[in-house]
Amino acid sequence: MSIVATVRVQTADFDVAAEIATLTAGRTDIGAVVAFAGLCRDEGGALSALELEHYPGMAEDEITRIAADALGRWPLTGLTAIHRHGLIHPGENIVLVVAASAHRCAAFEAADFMMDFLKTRAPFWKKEHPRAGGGDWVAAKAEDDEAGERWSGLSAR
Amino acid sequence: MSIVATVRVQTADFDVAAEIATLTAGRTDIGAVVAFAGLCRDEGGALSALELEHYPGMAEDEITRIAADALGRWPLTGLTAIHRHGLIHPGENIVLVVAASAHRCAAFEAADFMMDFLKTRAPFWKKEHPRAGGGDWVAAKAEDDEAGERWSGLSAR
Amino acid sequence: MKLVYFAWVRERIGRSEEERSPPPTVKTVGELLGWLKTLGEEYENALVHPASIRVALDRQHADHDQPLGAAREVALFPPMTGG
Amino acid sequence: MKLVYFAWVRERIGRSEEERSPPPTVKTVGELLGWLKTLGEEYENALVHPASIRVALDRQHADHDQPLGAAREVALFPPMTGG
Repeated sequence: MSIVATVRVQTADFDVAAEIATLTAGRTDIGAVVAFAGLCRDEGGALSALELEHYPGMAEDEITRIAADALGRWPLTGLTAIHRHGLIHPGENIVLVVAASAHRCAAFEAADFMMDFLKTRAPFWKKEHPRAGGGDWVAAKAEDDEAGERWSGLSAR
Repeated sequence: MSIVATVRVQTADFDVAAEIATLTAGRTDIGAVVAFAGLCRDEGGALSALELEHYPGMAEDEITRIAADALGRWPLTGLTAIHRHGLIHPGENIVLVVAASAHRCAAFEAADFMMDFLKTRAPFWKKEHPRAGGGDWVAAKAEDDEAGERWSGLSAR
Repeated sequence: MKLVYFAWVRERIGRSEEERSPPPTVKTVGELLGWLKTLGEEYENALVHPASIRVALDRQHADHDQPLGAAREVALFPPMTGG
Repeated sequence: MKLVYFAWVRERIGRSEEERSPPPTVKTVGELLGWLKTLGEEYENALVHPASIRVALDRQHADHDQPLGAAREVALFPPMTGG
């Protein structure tokens, strides 16, 4: 059974429940669903919005490659990744990953893996719009690269 | 700010979207929400239902203790755990954990931790009702106990 | 004390709860299991492998070497399989 | 070849895309960055730390020592900060 991941890059918000329902509807072989939603924080009130720039075309392609990698590493029954772009305000959704599997570990690890690689390989860039005015590009974090590296050479539990 | 976990033991199904919304509504300090749902599998068509017996009173108390432990280990902004009991059919929900935090690792690890301890310490017992008739109590798995042990002495990342 | 049983412990003993007054020599969880095992065939069947029986005192997990103390509700059950 | 720029690389160069024909001596990603840096102040500003510039050839990540080959679209951007 070959599973194809659902990948979307969009300005619109997503519906976590609908995405979970799409992966599980009518199935009786799923034991675990892990949904990860990444949200925009206001950094203690300092941030008025995030602007997410992306590389159209490559963003979808790269997320699809990351998802194919996850599908090869873990026995998933379904995998969905949605990344928003454009202006996003505090409290709003940025990114969603839903992983479904017969087993809990596979679902947890695949969702965690997807997020590590969405952060370090998907072509998106965040610009902060502070409430005080101005705007700065968010610097990439060395800890995110390290998180990505923890999967190299690792096979699924 | 002292966070109190939401714990429910019930026969009714739960609504993942509503539980996520309850943890995130009106907040701008949440960067990550991890929702784990455990579902009943039909084991390749062999299973007609699971019967979940629980220890009323202790089930709620023990899950509350596990949740308090998680809240002490990770900087969470909210934590919800719901465990169903009674007769559950393949494809239906059994258990839900939702963990919200400013940071991704905390949300992932807390949800994973909650599930490990719900399996090994919360007083629930599964009886399988095979399609072929009869019924057998599910045996506890040594691997679940080992999964619980991986958190001993571990502090949050 | 009130004894409560769950899952196959409940099924083998044939009841879900009962009142019992163990003799004063029964001081720990392990000693209680040993004494219950002498109460008849159904108890012997349920407690044939005492190490696999989990016990809660007043709704908190307890080790077999733990004193019963003033526990009012003692629960016996197999290893948990929730989640 | 079509060059496309994102985030602060785009802002510093002052455009989001352009057509360029590098000389035949420019064979790798790294050599392309070195050549672009000579095209004016805005390019020098954008590429002042070439090691921090990520490159994609036809929408796939490429290392700096990778040959440009027949790539039609070459993208330059800072390290990604999505997720």
